[in-house]
Amino acid sequence: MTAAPVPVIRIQAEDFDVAAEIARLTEGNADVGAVVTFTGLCRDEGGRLAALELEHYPGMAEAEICRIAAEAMRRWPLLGLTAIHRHGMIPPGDDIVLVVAASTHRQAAFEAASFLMDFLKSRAPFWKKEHRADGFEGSWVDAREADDQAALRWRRR
Amino acid sequence: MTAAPVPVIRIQAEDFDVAAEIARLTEGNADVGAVVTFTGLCRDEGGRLAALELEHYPGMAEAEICRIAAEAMRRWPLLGLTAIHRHGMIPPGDDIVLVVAASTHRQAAFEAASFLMDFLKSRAPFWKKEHRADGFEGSWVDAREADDQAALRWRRR
Amino acid sequence: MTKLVYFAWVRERIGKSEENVSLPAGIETLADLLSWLRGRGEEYESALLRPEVIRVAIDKEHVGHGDAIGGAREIALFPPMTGG
Amino acid sequence: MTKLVYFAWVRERIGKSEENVSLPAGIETLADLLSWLRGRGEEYESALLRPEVIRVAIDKEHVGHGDAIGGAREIALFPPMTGG
Repeated sequence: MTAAPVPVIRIQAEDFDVAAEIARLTEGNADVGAVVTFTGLCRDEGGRLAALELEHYPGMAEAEICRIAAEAMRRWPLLGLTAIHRHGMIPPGDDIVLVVAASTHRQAAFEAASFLMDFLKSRAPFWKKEHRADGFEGSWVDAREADDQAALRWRRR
Repeated sequence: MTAAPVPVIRIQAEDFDVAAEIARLTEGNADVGAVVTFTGLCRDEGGRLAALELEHYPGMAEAEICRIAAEAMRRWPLLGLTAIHRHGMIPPGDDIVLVVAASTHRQAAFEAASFLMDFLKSRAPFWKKEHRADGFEGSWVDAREADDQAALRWRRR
Repeated sequence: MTKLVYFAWVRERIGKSEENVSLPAGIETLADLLSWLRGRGEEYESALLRPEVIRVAIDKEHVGHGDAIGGAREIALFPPMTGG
Repeated sequence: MTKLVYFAWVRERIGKSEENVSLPAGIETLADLLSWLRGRGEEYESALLRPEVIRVAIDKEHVGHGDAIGGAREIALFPPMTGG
């Protein structure tokens, strides 16, 4: 029916609208039977954090997420794929990242969204600095070993 | 911080609002770092379908989804879980089912949402009847072998 | 009296969505029930032609064909589910 | 001249976000570059103390420490990523 969809990738300071991003992938395409979204939010770590500051590498952030999205399009029969990552100062409870994957059946949408998040975590050039609620100097968030492991599991296929 | 959350289960004719359902699980809970949603939509099967009619077993539909949701709460450290399933006549492009899972880290939310959908497909008492665009009598949708297989994979753990 | 409820094509073929029946002595399992129902007429025979595909619930919980009917108040017969 | 760009705590420790450098002869791989940079002063030494944790990109693509610098226009040094 439709040509292979082009992933939508955005790096922005502003928040995003999950419902609008779902609608962008589903409206006018009655082949879509499944949409999976992932929203990553800023936690307050038990009240310890006042905000996370997200630094990124302009140009490379978009390019790297485009590469990951293109790989997801090759691996799964997707009808749409969107990734939006915010930068700047983000208070607890606010959105940080959104992934939306649309497909005919649910398995492809679930797997592609999970794949995109695993690789985004370990390969997209973003760094989080903690701003503490108690006013002391915060530190840069350490990379989680679990995130590298999560990306590795996709190599087994 | 909060007591173990009670899953929200609704069986309804009306459509649902994904953004509102996400907000219900995240607002006021800064422990939530990950939200996964699954939306199932009515496909038109290449223009063949005018609508799907969804029949359900009142009382058992809620009870069975509650049982599946309770099992998901036992298996994963969730901060919120919602399942909404529509019944009645649903035209192509319209929503049929919504699952929302919230947790601190993404793996639990992805797995719980996928688990809930797999078991909902094979155990929740709903049946789809096709209404054809060409006016001929439609038939009841056959259960997919793939859906039974999808539910079985969770037994391996 | 036991309430029987039917859904989807089981309901369509039997021609009703529910009925109350007095189960005769000797009907102990759900397999017994299905077999007895098939003898009640063409519409039941057509609905339950392949009993192995019929799913059963007692009082709104899934059960197997070999399970006992016990004190069931409501027994539901339906095809494999296709929700979601 | 080659443009070097730094991010996160690499940027903070070096004290600048970018600079243009003339790479001396003999600097062929990114490992060579890291080693040469460490000799440029305390701030570089502190940023690149454990070169094995430093990630490198050439012209906005990830590369390994053993890769050749070749005709790189922009080389980025940064810590492991923590986005998402």
